[in-house]
Amino acid sequence: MNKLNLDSKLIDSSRDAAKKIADEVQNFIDKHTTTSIERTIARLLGVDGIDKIGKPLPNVLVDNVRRSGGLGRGIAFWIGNAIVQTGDTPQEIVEQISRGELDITHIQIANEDRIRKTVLDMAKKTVAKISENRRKREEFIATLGEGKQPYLYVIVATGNIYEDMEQAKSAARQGADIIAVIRTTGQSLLDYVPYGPTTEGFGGTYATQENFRIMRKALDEVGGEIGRYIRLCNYCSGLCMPEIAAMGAIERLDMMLNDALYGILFRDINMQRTLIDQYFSRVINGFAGIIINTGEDNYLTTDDAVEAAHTVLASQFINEQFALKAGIPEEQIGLGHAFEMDPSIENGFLMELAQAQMAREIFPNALLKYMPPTKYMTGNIFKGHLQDAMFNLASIMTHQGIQLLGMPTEAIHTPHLQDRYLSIENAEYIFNNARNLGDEITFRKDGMIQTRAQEVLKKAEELLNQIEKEGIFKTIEEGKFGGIKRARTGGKGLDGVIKKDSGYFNPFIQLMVGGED
Amino acid sequence: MNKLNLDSKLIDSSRDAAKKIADEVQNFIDKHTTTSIERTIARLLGVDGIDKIGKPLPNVLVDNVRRSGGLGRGIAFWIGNAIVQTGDTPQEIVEQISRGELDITHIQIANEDRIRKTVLDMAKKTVAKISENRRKREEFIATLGEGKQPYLYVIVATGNIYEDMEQAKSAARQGADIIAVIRTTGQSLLDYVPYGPTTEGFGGTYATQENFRIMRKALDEVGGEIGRYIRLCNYCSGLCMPEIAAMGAIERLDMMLNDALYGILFRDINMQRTLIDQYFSRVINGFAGIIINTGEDNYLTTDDAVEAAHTVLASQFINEQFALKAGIPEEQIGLGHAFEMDPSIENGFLMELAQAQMAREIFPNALLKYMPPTKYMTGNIFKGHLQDAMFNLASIMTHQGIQLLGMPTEAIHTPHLQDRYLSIENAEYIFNNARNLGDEITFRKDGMIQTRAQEVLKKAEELLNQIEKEGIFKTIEEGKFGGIKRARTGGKGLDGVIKKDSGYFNPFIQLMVGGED
Amino acid sequence: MVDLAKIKPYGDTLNDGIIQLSFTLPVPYGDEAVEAACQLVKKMGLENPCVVYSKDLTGYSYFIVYAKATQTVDYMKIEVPKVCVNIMSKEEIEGYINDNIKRDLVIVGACTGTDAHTVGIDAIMNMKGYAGHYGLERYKGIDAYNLGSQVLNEELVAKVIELNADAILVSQVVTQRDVHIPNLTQLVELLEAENIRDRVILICGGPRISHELAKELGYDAGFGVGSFAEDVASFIVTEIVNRKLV
Amino acid sequence: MVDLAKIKPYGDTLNDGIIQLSFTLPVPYGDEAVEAACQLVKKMGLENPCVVYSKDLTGYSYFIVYAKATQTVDYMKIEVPKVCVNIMSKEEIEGYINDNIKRDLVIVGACTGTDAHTVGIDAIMNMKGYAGHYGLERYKGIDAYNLGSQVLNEELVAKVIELNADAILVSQVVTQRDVHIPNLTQLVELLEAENIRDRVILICGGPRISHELAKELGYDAGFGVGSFAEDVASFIVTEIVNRKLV
Ligand code: B12
Ligand code: B12
Ligand SMILES: Cc1ncc(COP(=O)(O)O)c(C=O)c1O
Ligand SMILES: Cc1ncc(COP(=O)(O)O)c(C=O)c1O
Repeated sequence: MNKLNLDSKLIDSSRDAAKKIADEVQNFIDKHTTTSIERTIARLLGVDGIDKIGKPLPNVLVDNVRRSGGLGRGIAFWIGNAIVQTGDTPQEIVEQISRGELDITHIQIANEDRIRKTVLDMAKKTVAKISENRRKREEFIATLGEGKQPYLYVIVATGNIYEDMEQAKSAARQGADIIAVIRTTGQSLLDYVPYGPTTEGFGGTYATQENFRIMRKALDEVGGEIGRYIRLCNYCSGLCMPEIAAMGAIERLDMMLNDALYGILFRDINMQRTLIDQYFSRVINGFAGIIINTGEDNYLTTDDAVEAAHTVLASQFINEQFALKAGIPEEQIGLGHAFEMDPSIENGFLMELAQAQMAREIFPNALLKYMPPTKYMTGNIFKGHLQDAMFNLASIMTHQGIQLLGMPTEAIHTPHLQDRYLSIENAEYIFNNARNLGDEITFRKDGMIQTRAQEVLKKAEELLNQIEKEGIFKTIEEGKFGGIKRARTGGKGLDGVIKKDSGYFNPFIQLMVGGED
Repeated sequence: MNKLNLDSKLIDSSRDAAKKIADEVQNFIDKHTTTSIERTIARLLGVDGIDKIGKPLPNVLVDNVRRSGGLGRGIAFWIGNAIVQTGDTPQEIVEQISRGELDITHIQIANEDRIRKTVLDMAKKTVAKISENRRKREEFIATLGEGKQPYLYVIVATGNIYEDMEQAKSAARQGADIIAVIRTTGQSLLDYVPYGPTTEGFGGTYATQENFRIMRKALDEVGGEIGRYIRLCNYCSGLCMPEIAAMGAIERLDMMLNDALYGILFRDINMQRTLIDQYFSRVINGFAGIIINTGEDNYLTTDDAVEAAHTVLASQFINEQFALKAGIPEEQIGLGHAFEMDPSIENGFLMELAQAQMAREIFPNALLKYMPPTKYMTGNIFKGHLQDAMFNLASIMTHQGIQLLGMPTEAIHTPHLQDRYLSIENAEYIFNNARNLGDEITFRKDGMIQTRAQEVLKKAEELLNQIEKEGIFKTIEEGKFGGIKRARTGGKGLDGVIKKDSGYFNPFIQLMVGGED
Repeated sequence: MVDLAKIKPYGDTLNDGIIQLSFTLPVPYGDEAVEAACQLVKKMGLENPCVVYSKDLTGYSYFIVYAKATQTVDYMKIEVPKVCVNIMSKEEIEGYINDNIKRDLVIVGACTGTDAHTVGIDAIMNMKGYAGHYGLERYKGIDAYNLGSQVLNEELVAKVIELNADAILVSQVVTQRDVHIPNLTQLVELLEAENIRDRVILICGGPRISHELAKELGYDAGFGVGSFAEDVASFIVTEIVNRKLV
Repeated sequence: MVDLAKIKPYGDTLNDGIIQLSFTLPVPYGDEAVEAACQLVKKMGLENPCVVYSKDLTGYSYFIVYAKATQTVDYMKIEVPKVCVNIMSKEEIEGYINDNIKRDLVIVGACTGTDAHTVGIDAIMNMKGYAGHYGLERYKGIDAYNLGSQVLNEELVAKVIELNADAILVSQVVTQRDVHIPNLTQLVELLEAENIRDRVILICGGPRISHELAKELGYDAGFGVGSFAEDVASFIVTEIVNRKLV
């Protein structure tokens, strides 16, 4: 597909620069772990639940080790050692810690090989469970079937998991293919994952393992009823990135918003922390068959969609490399971009088309995640419905993969039942009525559309080569993405970054990507 | 422009057949006049007003002549004779008749040449007035400016001319270029034109000369205020077709729905009557610089837009020839078509695009009048707004001339103030945001769009050649247009058809088209 | 759980009462206009009116508002007058006529007054029918006469008498300023004047016609949006038998 | 003519009262649901409710309704609390500070609580401003500190004390379940506890903030959609002079 007459040399040069950028960061990542990565390993080894003041046990455990300065060896080591020495399960061990009966780092150190083997065996069971979930998903899709691409993706965000369930089932019956449960505002800043079913979020619902389970069950039911597998999506970002990946893998989520850059720029999370976290979270997502969605679309909410278009593309190149490094296959990479230009621009739609088509051609196998107009949505729900229609049209004309449906009430409230219905109707109408329009048209050589795409690619390539020189940290410090500047040592969560000791090990990396570690 | 790869031989053959069809009808037309044509001539010679029971004086006059069997000579003859013999003005003469003081056919017959000359001189003054209106319009457009094509055309239809005025001014301020005052339901069946300002219509407002004047004044005012000439449109169809043309020419209307076929099929007006009427009405419209709009779009409200697409095209060919015969230049021919396919058709939008683009290519100089979805509009105003958006998109992609704006409330009520605002906003957004999309894309060779257009053209050409053989009357009797059958001697108004006597004359034909007669 | 005795609109939380409104006020645009919109909405008994969008229409002001309904409706107590017959298929109806009426029925239909919207009545009567449902003309045991559009009530009654019709179908689509009401009423009066009202099944239909309205106007039944020939025919044949007009 | 003491919605005839509504009811779809929708609308005091569209949302029913408002509003009596200052241009404000305050003003702004929507506060404060209106950072005579997003009230107050700020700008965009109300209230309480409430001009803003609401919550002013830096700055400088905080 080459409708835009893009210069393949520029594409190659961009990809090459992105790879080098990712290599450099990986180098840094490999030397570090974080509190949340260690909590994740604890979870994957079977630690769950909360203590009597409501603190999650994975946190209790990791804090315990941390206080003793032992985290550089990795939690796997300490758990393994404790198992070997006590014969208890990880959960039993952590419960003892939580009751103040045990300091895990004070247990005598057993034979290192035995420790490793014990943990590895245990980890294999979890990994097998995750593989089984993956198989189950594939089976569902094979037997029940699934929606046509672009998948219709809607959000529920009542704050109450039970209301969310109602809204999700209704949406699925109306045609939604993917349900994302938006998280309550502020969850990404919590350095722990809340526990149990919840009913009190603002602008979204807490991501908890129990909430995942409740929603997964509801969607499996409704999917069975309507004969279509309904995918479940949540947010794997913020200070608990890898933990949420683990929870999602265990509860068979299908899709995760998962992008360190989003957290850095839009949640002011420390860049070192979240890039390290991201790697392990992506390893898990990749292995679990979970599609990741990147957050480039967000740049256009703070920066201008016309001016900053190339930053979106540059970031997509980088995110692609980060994902490949974590072993995520291209088909599972949902690169984000958005229809966010000012609707009053003359021929703005042509530029949106250029951008969407360009993403399609440059990442032919990625499952592009296309975000709707949000910034220029107003309280005029009628006009908003049209903006969403043009967005839907751009999508079907350029073969996007995941269509996050715009809501006419975007500027007013998180979606109500009827908003979602109207949006699904909107997408279904446009997709069906203009199904093959993209296949039927070509763009004028050197016309406005081609020229725009070529320019954006050129600028992205320049930016990537510059980043390659300066490094990603410096680039973010300069405010190149989303027009937002963040300091290397600023933001939340830096204190959770730990240098690995020489004996560090994480059994899951090995099992899931077969990498060293 | 040949994006559709249409076969020019088929176009030529179609146009040729249409010409022959029109020639044959013209032959018939030339031998006849009608009561309404004669009333029109009376109006153009200065007869106006009503009698004490509210009957319009042109009717009083024509009925008088008719009763005496003198109409075959033409009203011009009788008026001319009366003037020569009495020295009174036509108005004075008719007032005498209305008071029962005079039977115009009983006045002694003067010298025929003198009669003709007297009438011709008088007619020249009216014609000069009409020319002056035309000049005024051109001047307004030159000084004030006008909207970009596609012109935004909206209707007002409150039933009350004063409410209409408010709504029209508001619409113009919001961006409308053309205001059409819809007529009250049933007016087209009246065999006279109501008089004075009116406030009591149903689904529309009476077309009266006073109402024309009120609205013209309002639009001139608001046009001056906003710096854009606002065109006024009305309906020149039904039993008073040519009279309304005359009224429009005098009050500087800019546009008229004007199509005999509409009246035949949708108002059950006798075909002979209205085809004869149409000729003279078009002569007047053409001369007055009034754009005519034909009514092919209506076929798709009773017939299927996919199946019957070729009947629309065939009818456009015929209407073009009828218009050219009456001296209307191509730029003043607003050929009608419509976006009326079932919105649930997969790739329906591609077929709509094909149809619209085909009309554009086959009639490159015509001012295509594009009608919105109506039949498949529902009470779902949100969905309806989207259907209208796709219609607007098809228009801007294919360079239509006149955009009759669809209303989200189409299936509910005649437009309210806010409906019109939302529709204008809809069109302005789409037109601006996708302004040059049509120039930037081409259609795949032998793809769905090209193939569809080629098929429709082929079927239209076959139909036209068949009509050429059978004649238009028989074709209508067979229900080829709109799926509606009408008998040659059925419907309303046949009794108003009169064979011309050898001495018949109509000074205006001569003055306006320079034809013989 | 939903309390069906007290239902309220639902946005994203049960009983939140959320409603969307839009309207135009004939006042100049500005803060006062917005406040007027809020006051109006409050007078409707809605709480927390929130003008989410407003637009100057020069001399008029347009608003989109969200607010919370405070009223509730007792869903358990609702009874809707419905055309109460068992809807049969075309074949069943033909069988029913054959078995219970044993003669051909004559049905006359028209779009009356100045109304020229024939698509609706055609949908019910024409051979080809509508949305895959054949029209009455194709029914065995039914002689259907579709008089078309703009038929005066007088003409219609004359035809009914001439054909000795069993049922009359009237379509009314244009309802602006309630133009259909006097027209529908006049037909009843004419039929009564001719003393044949009791002898015929009198039915009207159209997008703004409800069974309730039809009954009020003295019709036997009314059919709205989405009616098909079998709905109407089922009613007619059952009614003929019930009213012993066989 | 419009009677301004009794205004009503306008469709296409003065005082026709036409209003459009849409909402969902938590009842299964059907004639009874439609009737429930009509009853609800009637309970709002609207006449002739006409359900022009309805849709089965499985267990829920969605409606689009037109109806006629019977209520009227007295437009003549409406008074809207407004931020009452003469809006000056950037240059005028700079001149005003120079002439009447004669020192640099310190303004601290933040998006507080868990709110991360900085675009609004940035629009007011950042150099580049918004829609062609420069932000406060570019004003001579103003030292503007934008603390960014997710700032806790405690942090904000500490900064205000540290900088001895003249004015505080708080942005609140997320308002679901009224999450902004306790957050805004808490800030007032903290300032009072620190005994500095009277010393500062306290302002909040956001798309759902009105001046009225702000006053209720104990703020000096509130700014909604479409505010610009000069609106806010004009208020601050005038208020500083009026309240003799010079
Ligand atoms: C097609 C159409 C036309 C065509 C009609 C062609 C024809 N031969 O029918 C044309 C273009 C000629 C036309 C003209 C006008 N129209 Co018109 N038209 C429409 C349109 C787009 C669709 C109507 C339709 O065909 N619906 C499809 C049929 C199948 O649905 P239906 O009629 O509801 O019928 C179903 C049921 O109601 C029921 N039913 C109907 N009748 C009966 C009878 C019986 C006995 C039974 C049992 C059941 C039954 O069964 C049917 C099948 O389920 C509507 C807008 C819309 N989208 O609804 C406007 C609309 C009806 N028209 C309107 C108007 C005002 C006019 C005009 C008066 C405008 C003018 N001033 O020029 C003219 C004049 C016509 C006249 N005097 O009647 C208005 C009416 C407003 C109102 N509420 O009063 C509408 C709503 C458009 C608008 N928003 O302004 N129109
Ligand atoms: C951009 C955006 C984001 C960006 C924010 C990026 C950033 N750095 O600001 C991102 C993608 C990060 C984001 C995330 C979320 N968002 Co958000 N977001 C929006 C969006 C699309 C636009 C907001 C915007 O930038 N408007 C433009 C600015 C210029 O307008 P403004 O804020 O109104 O500011 C003007 C005035 O209000 C005033 N003003 C504002 N503040 C102040 C302060 C003072 C002192 C003064 C004087 C004036 C003033 O002046 C400004 C200029 O005129 C809106 C939807 C919409 N179209 O409105 C949703 C929206 C605000 N977001 C929403 C939600 C729920 C969220 C999330 C909580 C979702 C989730 N659970 O993940 C998250 C988390 C964020 C958080 N914790 O706060 C909801 C809020 C619903 C509600 N009413 O509560 C909205 C309405 C979308 C929706 N329908 O769900 N969001
Ligand atoms: C990549 C990514 N992660 C996370 C989120 C959600 O934000 P949070 O859960 O941090 O509030 C978003 C929101 O759009 C996102 O794009
Ligand atoms: C060509 C034409 N003439 C006239 C009309 C109006 O109809 P009438 O005034 O006869 O009701 C229409 C309506 O669409 C039309 O298309």
